[in-house]
Amino acid sequence: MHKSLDGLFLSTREQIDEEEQRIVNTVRQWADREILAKRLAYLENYEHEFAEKRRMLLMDIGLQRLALSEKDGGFGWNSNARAPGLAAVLMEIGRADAAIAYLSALQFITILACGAENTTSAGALISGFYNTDQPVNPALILPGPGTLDEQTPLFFGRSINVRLVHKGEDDILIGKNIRPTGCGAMANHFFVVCADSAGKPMVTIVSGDVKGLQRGNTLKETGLNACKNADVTFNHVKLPLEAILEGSASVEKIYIWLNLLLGATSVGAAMNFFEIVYDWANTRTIKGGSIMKENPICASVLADVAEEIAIARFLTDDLARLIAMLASRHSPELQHVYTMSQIVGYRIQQGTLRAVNRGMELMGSAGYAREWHAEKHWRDIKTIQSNLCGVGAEVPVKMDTARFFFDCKEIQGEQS
Amino acid sequence: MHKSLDGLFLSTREQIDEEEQRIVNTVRQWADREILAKRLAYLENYEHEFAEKRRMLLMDIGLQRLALSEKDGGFGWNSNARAPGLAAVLMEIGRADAAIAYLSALQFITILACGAENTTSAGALISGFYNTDQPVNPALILPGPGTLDEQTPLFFGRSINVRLVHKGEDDILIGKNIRPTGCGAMANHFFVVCADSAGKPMVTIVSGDVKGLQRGNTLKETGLNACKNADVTFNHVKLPLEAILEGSASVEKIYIWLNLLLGATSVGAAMNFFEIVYDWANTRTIKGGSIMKENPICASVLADVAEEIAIARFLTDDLARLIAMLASRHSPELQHVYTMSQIVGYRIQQGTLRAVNRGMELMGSAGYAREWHAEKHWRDIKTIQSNLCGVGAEVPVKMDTARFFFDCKEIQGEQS
Amino acid sequence: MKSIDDFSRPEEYISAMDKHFRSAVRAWVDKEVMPHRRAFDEDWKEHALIEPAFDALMANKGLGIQKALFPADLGGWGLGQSDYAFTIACTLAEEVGRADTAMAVAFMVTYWPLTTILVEPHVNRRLAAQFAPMFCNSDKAVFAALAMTEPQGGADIENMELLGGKTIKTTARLDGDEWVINGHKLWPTNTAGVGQLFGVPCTTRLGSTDPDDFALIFVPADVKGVTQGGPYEKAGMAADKNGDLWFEDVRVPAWYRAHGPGKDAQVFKEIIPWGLVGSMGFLVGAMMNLYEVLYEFVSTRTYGNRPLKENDAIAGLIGRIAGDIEVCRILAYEGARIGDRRNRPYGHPLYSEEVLAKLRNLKDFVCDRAVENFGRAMDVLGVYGPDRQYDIEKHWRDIKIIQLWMGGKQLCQMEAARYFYNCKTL
Amino acid sequence: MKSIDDFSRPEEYISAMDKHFRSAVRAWVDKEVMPHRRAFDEDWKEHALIEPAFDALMANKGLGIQKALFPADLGGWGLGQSDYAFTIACTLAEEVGRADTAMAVAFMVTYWPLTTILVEPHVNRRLAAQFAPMFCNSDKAVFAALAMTEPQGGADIENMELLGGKTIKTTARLDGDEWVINGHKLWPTNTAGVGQLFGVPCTTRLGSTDPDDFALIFVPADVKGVTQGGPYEKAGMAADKNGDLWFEDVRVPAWYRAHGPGKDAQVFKEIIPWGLVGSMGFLVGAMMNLYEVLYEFVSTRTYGNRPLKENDAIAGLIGRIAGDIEVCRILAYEGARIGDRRNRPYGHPLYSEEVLAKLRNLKDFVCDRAVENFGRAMDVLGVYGPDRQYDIEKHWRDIKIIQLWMGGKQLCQMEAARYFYNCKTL
Repeated sequence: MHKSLDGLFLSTREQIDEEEQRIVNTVRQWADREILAKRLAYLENYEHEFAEKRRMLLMDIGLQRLALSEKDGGFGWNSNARAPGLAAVLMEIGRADAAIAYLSALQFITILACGAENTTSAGALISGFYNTDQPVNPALILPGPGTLDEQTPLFFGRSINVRLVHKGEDDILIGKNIRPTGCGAMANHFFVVCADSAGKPMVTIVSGDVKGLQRGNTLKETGLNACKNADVTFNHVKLPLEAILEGSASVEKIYIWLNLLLGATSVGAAMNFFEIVYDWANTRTIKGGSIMKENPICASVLADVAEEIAIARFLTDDLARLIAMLASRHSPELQHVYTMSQIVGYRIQQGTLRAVNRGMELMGSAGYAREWHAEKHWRDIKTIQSNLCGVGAEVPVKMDTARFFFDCKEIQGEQS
Repeated sequence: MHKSLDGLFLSTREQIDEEEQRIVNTVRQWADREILAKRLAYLENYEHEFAEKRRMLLMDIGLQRLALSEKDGGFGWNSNARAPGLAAVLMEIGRADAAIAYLSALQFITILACGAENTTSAGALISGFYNTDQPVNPALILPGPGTLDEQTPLFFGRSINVRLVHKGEDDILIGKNIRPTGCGAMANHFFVVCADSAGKPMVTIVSGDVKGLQRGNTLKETGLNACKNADVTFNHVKLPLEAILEGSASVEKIYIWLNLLLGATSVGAAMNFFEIVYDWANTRTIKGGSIMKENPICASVLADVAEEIAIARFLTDDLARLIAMLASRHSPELQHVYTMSQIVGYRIQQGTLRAVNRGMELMGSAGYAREWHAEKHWRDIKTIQSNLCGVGAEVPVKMDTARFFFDCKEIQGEQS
Repeated sequence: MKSIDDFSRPEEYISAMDKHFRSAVRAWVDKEVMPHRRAFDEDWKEHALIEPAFDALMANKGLGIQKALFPADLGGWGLGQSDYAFTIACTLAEEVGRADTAMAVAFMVTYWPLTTILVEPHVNRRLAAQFAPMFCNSDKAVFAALAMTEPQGGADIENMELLGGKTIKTTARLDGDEWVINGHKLWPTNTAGVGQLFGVPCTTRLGSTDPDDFALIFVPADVKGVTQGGPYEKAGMAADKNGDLWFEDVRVPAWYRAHGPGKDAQVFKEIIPWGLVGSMGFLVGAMMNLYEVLYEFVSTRTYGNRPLKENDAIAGLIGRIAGDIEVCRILAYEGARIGDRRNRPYGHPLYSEEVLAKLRNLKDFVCDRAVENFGRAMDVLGVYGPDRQYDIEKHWRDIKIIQLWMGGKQLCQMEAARYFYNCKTL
Repeated sequence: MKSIDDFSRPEEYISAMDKHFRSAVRAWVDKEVMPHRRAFDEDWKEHALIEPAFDALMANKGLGIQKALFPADLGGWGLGQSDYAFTIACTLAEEVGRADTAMAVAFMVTYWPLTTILVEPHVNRRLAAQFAPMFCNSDKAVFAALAMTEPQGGADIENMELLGGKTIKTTARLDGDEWVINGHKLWPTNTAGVGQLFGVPCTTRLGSTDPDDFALIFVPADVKGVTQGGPYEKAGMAADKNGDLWFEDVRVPAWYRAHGPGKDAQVFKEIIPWGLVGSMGFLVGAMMNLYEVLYEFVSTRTYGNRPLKENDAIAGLIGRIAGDIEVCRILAYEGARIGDRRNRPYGHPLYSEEVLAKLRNLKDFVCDRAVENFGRAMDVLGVYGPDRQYDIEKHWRDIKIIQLWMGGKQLCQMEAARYFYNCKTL
């Protein structure tokens, strides 16, 4: 595609400053040169290439330190005000490979969730993990599906499957066969939503090498294939005190960032899909001669692709703006931003996936063949979407929405 | 409903200044006191009440002069930068009665389209129409459906059914049985998109009492029942020179404002529908006892209502922001804003109508009975949506979208 | 495609009588309804235009179709005995619904309470003989109504599966050889002065969930203590009058009860399938008319100076609308067939969870398609969409309530889900 | 609901053989496929695991079902003569598709080119006798393929209605009593080394739209000049190998042409209905399996500490999924019946615009529901949705291409719209 994506997908980007724009541009160059320009080679030797290019991004360009505070040697993008910048960066990474963006998003979330709490102890612990010249692989353990045989504490209806118990002096994590969000099989640390004895949700940080942490077999999954995931069991894992984040709102904040940053990731992947479809529609002929894009029904499908991406990008910017407004003079309440982030986060995934599903309709078997790369975006976005749902498709988000807008009290089970 | 809508439907409203907020508040008071508080009385004697309350808004509060320049005795909201303020005001009016908002939106558009052109002559002509103590009823003649028996000049595929021809010294308008957008049966002036002999689209202003202007029978329509519409025929209507707006982009600008201001109108109507559903869901019981909002499937329908409105409001703000950016240092090109306005305008109508359709599912026959007012919002929004489509549902917008994003050349017929 | 009759139906299910009924009703529609229906909306209060049209369809001076369910020896046509009763009902609903779904529901609801006493295997000869003259010997349209909804908890009455009539507030007390009925009903079709006979679900013991305490009792409108309020003003459905209905110490003979303890609850469950199949028929008929109007519009109006239907994108959009009509018609008749299989070895009784849930699902599906497609069609007409002259906006207003009645969408969803997933607590 | 077999079908259309076929194939599925299918994705290149499973279904040492269409006197089962051929095809597609739609398409595409010479009224005895031994006397699965798509303009070949074969670049030249074939085909199911017999649509005159110049010629894979490329790597459908297929001066006897000028174009049109009904069967089968997996998940996993299915909102969502399966199954068998009516007085021939357009519409509809519902189901499973162990994500990847093949969604839309609105220029 010969034209600039920025010229096509307007973001109301007056909110991004020069420094942020510089980094966005750097990442785009990396994406174009290192991955998109050699896409076939990249896919043929995917796992190795993924590791190589990701290292280049995280280490050489230094993005692993983007969300670290300056005193920790980072770029200092660790405030709510950086939401637009972080989203913009993830769009660029996602455009190259959603799997790399996915892991970066999880990195940022773990750092921001600590930083935003100003719990220096947890902050120090987390930045310790990132004080390395190796790519860090994070994984989240979020509330999700429960099982019949066990009543669990709930985070707005979602089961918190990890318990934090006190044994004598020690804080101990207990949880069995839990499905992480992220790369459980290769994670250096886990960011775990657990519940204390009172059922109160809290967040703890667990190093990947602690005693009692067991990992199951590596899973075969639809997409994000380079992010190896596996179930984990916390068999009486002993935690240092600083591993426990204070602040009841920390779980809400994780979801707020998750919705923004995974949204940006999918928008980025969808934008590259747009580029693929653009070239396809401008070169393929149908009906024995006319160029595809000049056929009205194909054009209307193309319009759906562009429309869904453009809207998803608007909504991503809106959410980033809301987050940036937190603690400003217009600051909305956290529950409000949480609710909107769930709504918008779901809509973004739905919209970007629809864009890809529609575009594939025009690409026929090429949309389905590995070599065209289109199907990778399809699988990656779908994997992000399902993970973000957690369980029960959009229903948990609908319940959050109804609770906030209509003051429902009983629809999410016994709250702790 | 006991809570404030602003607390629920966040707009990223840092963009609205104090003066704008003051007027928004005044209009909300008018809506609450004059219409919503006495809704049954308002509906029982609708045509008379509509005229009364509208006069109060336009004359006593002075909103008819909102978009007039200060030198013309107006509030001076006649620049792109006022887009957020104008949208906010129309949401408040639409919340009370979409029909009143609809006519105000058309007023603003006719004024802004002239003002934005800085064609003092046309500007003077239009402000002349508004230099009155009577409510002004505007109507637009937009490109739309063509007929088999006549090839017409096109505005991106839509037929321009009015021709501007030169006879000797005179500029003459010709067009037969054309369906206006607005209140053709009672219009004081028409804002007419016509084509010159070369087929070039342009905009002219026609007074409602000129010779050769004929109106058909008043139509029975789905909603906006107070806005009496009728087909019009321009039987060699002679135009003064200043009645012709210069500037090729004037048609695009009309659509940009139309999408924003009618979008805001529908969002306003939908917000009042939200209030109705809120009260319903908090008082009605189902399944022999439980409160409706506490039933999860009803809650998920309620969530759809809130979600669609919240997203529509976000998109309205996004579009307002884009328009305000025109001619700023970040100014996007006009075709871009035009395209996004068509996409967003269509999405807003679709979303608000879905909100109402879903909410009605929970209200059963009450949603269908006149006395509950819900069905009025449903009919009004639907009427706005179909009018905004013009012809062919969303296809003309899809073709605009494909043309902009994929550089299609042939999908909208022979362009002039 | 040559005509609306080319939309698919399961040919093997269609009765021999179908052609005859269809052509007779269509002739009536084209003569008595089509030319006037645009004016019906203004006639919602008086029915000055609407009543004569009904007479020509239902009464003896016209087609006399209101007698159809009664046994032949009582002056009816004996359709209550037919193995094709549901399929024919679907055909009638379709043909009348094509013109005006409000007329269709007003007309067919007259059969509704009567199905419980006139359709095999539940024929109540004594009641049949009692009411036959009223419907079979009249030169005026005679309407019946089923008075279900009550002020509290709207759809609870239709929710028998779950509530077993627990919330019914209308009481029937046996006093000697008479029922004494007290209660307040809302919204029944054919009230507000229209109905001459009411089927009234009552409870013989307030708050009971015992099926034996559920009673379906027939009440002629002219009995002392029956009061009908004025018609509600609605978004549409002008030919269907709805109002409040009060019963104050209303006395009717004991044998006016449909069948008796237990059986009444069963036949009441059995009316639901009739209502669901009828609803689908109404919607398919309305959509067939939608197709007729749309066909004309997209063939004569243009975009890009070419007929709308010759633009591939618009063709795709209107093609989906026609395709949905095709789909919905297949489903409506399959649903009717599920009803007509009630006496077959491979069929299921009308009161079975299987029949109720499957028809709830199909009705919910067809409703969604109809609401969606009428909305799309109005947008295809664009500035002409909201114009009464184009006949689509009236259908759009009318059919929405078909989605809302009989417990509405969510009750359909719950009954279907309960069946498909064996849910216990929905 | 007791089992997946309770999803509605038009009972009156089901053949007596249905029960037998279904139970035999389901037994094979449960033994040979279900335990191994998760591993099939990795076997896309070798088919080391997949081939033995096919042998047990198709070859004589197994069910021997690959001979089904051949006349009994040639060693087949004579299904080509059955009035229920389409309905049975739908059943087979459903049962195999339930386990793995890729296996289903690979298996059933073997019948596809053969329908043109084995199904009444188009039986070509000489070719039938020629190819019968190949399929009827084998202990290994034998696959056939229909080589349609060419490098230029993907779906043009399926677009016979519009293009009449104008764009076909594969040529057939009669040289003495032999056809000489040259051309390059892409993507046929059962290529990349799998296929042993190809049905090859060619033109006898480049650029011609005259149906007489369209030739459908059978080419055994082992003839000199036939080259098959390696299998493409795809998002899914591992059990269905697709590759490039080259014909360089390939010579076959003149009588290997299906029927001859004109007739070939007709029978080629007639293969489309088979493909469309098969596609619907695959999807319905896959969705029935979706229901089985989903049922288990929503019954054992919780939200708010209650089973997912007992949450009314989730019940509504999964109820719609089950309801769509019910709807799609009804439509698939109605579509099959439209095919089986081909010889009935009230039916239409397979090549008629009516049959093609109606089946295109139904297939398009069912595809959309399937794509939608598998996506929703993955979200219901949430973090487990993308996990191969739950068997839904594989279906999700597999079935997408069913929407894309045979000309894809937009061709379906255009053919349907052309029929419903009598469009002239689409």
